[in-house]
Amino acid sequence: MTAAMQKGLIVAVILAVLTVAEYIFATSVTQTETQFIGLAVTAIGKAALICYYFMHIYRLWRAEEAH
Amino acid sequence: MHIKHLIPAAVLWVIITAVGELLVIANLYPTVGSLEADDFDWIFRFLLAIGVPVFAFVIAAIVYSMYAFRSAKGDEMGSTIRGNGWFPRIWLIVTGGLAAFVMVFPGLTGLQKLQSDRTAYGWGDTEADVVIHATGAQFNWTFTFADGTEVNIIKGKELVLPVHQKVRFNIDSVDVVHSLWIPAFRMKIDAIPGRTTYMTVEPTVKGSYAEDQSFRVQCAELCGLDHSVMNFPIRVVEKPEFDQWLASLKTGAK
Amino acid sequence: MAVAASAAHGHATHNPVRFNRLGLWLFFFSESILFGLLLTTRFFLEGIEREHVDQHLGLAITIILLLSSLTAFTAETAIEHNNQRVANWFLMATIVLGIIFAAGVGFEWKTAEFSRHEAFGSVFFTMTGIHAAHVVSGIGILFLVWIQLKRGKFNSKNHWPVSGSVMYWHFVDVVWVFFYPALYLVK
Amino acid sequence: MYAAKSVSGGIGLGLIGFYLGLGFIALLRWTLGYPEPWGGEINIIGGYIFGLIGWLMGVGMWGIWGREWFGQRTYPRKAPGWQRYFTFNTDHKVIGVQYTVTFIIVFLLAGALAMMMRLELANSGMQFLSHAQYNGTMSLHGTLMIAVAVAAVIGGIGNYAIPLLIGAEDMAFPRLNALTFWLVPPVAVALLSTPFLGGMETGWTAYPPLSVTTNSAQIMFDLGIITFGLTSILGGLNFLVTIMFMRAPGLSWGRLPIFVWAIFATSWIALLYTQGFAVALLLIALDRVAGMAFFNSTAGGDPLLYQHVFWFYSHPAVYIMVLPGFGMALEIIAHFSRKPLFAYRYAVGAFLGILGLSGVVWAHHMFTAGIPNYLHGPFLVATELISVPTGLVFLSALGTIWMGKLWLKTPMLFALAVIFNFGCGGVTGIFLADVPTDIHLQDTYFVVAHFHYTIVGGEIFGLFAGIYYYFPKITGRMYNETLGKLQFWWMFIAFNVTFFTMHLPGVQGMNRRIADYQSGLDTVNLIVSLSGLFLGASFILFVYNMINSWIRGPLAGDNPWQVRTLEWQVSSPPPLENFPTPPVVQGHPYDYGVPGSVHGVFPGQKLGGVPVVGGGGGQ
Repeated sequence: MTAAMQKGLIVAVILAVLTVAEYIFATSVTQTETQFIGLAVTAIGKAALICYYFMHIYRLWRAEEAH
Repeated sequence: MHIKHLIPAAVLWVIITAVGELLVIANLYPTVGSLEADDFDWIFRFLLAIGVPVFAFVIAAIVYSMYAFRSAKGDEMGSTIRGNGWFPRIWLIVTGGLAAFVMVFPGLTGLQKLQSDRTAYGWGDTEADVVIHATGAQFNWTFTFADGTEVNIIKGKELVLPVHQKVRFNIDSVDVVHSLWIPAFRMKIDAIPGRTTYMTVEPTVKGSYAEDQSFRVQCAELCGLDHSVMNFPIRVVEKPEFDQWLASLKTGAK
Repeated sequence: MAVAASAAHGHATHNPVRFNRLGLWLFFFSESILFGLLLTTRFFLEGIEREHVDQHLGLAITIILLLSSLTAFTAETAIEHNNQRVANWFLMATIVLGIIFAAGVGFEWKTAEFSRHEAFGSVFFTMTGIHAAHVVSGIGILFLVWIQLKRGKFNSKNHWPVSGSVMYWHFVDVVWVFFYPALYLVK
Repeated sequence: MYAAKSVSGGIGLGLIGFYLGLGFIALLRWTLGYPEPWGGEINIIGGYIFGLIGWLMGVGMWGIWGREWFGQRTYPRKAPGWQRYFTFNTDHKVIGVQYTVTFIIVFLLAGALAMMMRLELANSGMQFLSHAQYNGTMSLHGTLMIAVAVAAVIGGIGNYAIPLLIGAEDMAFPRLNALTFWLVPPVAVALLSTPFLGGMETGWTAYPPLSVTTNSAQIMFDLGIITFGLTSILGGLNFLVTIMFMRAPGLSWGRLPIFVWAIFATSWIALLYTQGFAVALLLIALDRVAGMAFFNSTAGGDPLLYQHVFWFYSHPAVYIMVLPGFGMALEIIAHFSRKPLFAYRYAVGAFLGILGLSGVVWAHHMFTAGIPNYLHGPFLVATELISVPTGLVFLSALGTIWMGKLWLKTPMLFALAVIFNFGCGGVTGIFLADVPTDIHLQDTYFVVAHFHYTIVGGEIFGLFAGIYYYFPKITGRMYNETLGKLQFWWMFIAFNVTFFTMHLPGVQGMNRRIADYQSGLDTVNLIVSLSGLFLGASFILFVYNMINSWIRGPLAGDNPWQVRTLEWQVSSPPPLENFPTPPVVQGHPYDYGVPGSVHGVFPGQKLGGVPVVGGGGGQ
């Protein structure tokens, strides 16, 4: 298992924790606006994590590939 | 060097503008049948008066350049001005100012006048003297008055409205999207299944479809096969005559 | 000018992987408008209301899709390090998890308590359906890549098909990150 | 015969796929226990999708591309001569010509439909079409013309010229490029099949609930347009990667020819917004086929949802149509004025400004549609704002011809006409952007006149400018200048008489999309009809001139217009990978008359020991 794989595992764990937190948050909070905003912010955060660590969006503006 | 060309080009611009402004004077409009129609014609003329010089500027610049700067051979070079100096900024300020002006003056101010309720769907006052419920269907209109009297293609055959009275149409549709448009009143709004739109008009002249075709309710949103003939005649009369007509329709029904 | 054979001159700066990567991202931008409009449709018609859905099933398939993103990532990292054996296993795991996710959506469809003939049902079936179509196409692409991976076509120098299809898979996951709360959690 | 093999293969596999799809869905429905597994639009959808795949594979995509996905070797078909235009060819120049010719044919066809409409509308009462036939004709005219306007300049002239203009050997994804073209014929088949399914009733806007309840022509329209959207998105993607990554060394963003900037902005719009049309039509298809309730107000849907999603694409689509026209016009005006493009940075800013604003103005198409009143103000403001970047295009064009040396060849005349026509279209746009006037004018012939001025006047004139401009480069031969100028003046005058007059019935109460109107509008409609027919006739001259000159025209030479940009520094027609030696850019493309300036040089190429310097333009 390489360092890169470890990093991926950590990110995935964070994502899983966020997902479960999202679920608990949504089922426990009753005020709809708060709930909506909270869910939207979590979703954007999760998407950003995936885009950066899993999809390597930074490679777009890096000229040559780092292996 | 510019001056030599600027003066004749400007003269050309003025001439084309003068000819074009004749459009502002010309009466291009159908009968002015309501207060709203008066406003429309006025704003239309105002925008025409502003728009004509703008278009005339484009015409004058192109026509003059085609004449004065033409070159039969292809090997002569033009002047090397790049236009990165003050002129584009002036242009930006002028066009921006013009846009802002048109935006505010006939635009937002006119809108203010048309909309009394910010959250509803429609034009004009919410209060009115006569309230008519208009229902669009493929391919005819049904108008229901407050007392339940119905007017449609079989019954009544024409819609009679009182002059100088505020008439509010509450509009919906039973099948597809239609649009209720009365050219003489210059007002239109769509009839949509599932929500009620409205428009309030105040007729100012008497008239009827038989004499003037702009007195008609016309469907203005493509609604299928017979869309083009989905219209309904209107007659605008004095208030007593209107009351009489409404009453006669009622007795006729019984 | 003579028509010289020009294959030789080539443009040294042209890096096909770079082209492909930008192209794929642009495709994702375009697709996000598609999914964004579906989300907009959902909120336009239903506000922040929803009908009853199976919460446990929703959470379960969400976790499964997330897990498949991890396996896909691991497969890509492995092939970048020339480890074809690990890449092979993890790509296969991704495909299996993807199939489980698709089956979960199918089960959800079968047990749904609302019909497609009303607004929430329309929105729900359309959004999950379009997303599932992307999942299924992703499975197909991963499968084609997996076959070639098994044949040893890819290594640390040449692995764009793996990276590209894995990126697509992650994108499908990103879409679900937004669809899941919009369909299951919002109330 | 490569061409015959390609075309017959495509048609054959397409037909097989069609029936396979039809049967597959029927089988599926039968096993699931549906009554009447054969009937129904779902079968058509299945057949269309399978047929589409079959067509693409048969036409050559399998050998050139598909085999690769299964890890097998590909076999490119290298057809010689004219036959390459009928095969899955990856050369951008071939694809550009394929696009241009295809869309000229579609344009003429849709124009013939317009002639039918004008004949019907020459007088009140019904002439020779029924109401249903008129609606079908009108809808098909609109749809085909929208397709022409969206794809002709960007797909035709853009494909041909962009790689040449930026000094690249081809597009970034040549096979994808070929795919975008070969998706077009199925679109044409789908749209042209609609008259046989009862004819479209809804116009190209396809507003529900009518489009949900109408006949099955609608489903072919949906499928065709979704496919067409796909070509638009993939084409835009390809242009973006090409322009970002394949510019010749030295060709910085500040030196990019203005047409490339226009295509760059257009490509972003096509890439991002086209999904809106796809979503809108997908929802309609689902309402039709699966009985969903998106637009069914009795089950919680809302017809206005469609209009929002639809115009979210279709307003930006207007800029997909006119921006390439603007770019073509500015490009030609600069070259034929022999003068640097006036306020280059502002023109670029104009394109990017329009790109930025295009997504926030859509609801001005819905001012009378019953949207909540608080939406009118913001959309009015945003719409009026668009006139500022558009004004910068005029600044650039008018500033360039001022004090230039105007070489009034046919392309230049067409380019100037773009500016002229759009001047009129822009001014009438203000009447439609201001809500108080729009209430009356919405859905009348005023709108029809306005959008014909902007789209035909702004883009189709730009298309003709581009075709005349690149004709010598594409064919190596010169068109007949006299006939070209004759066609220009014929088309220009007939166009303006037709559509300027058309504003009048709109103001006076003639709504659009009608087969019949009030008898009071007879005279003005007769004028419009006569001059419209006159306009239609001008294209016969164009077709004659093009075909005749392609066969018999005099040789044009490499740079007949004495232009500085890169594409004119190679032979006419250019060799397979465009530049025998890669160009290096050293200066601005429009620096006419600036002493010592060069645009592109070809360092690798030696003629008698001296590096050949391109772009001496006019010397």
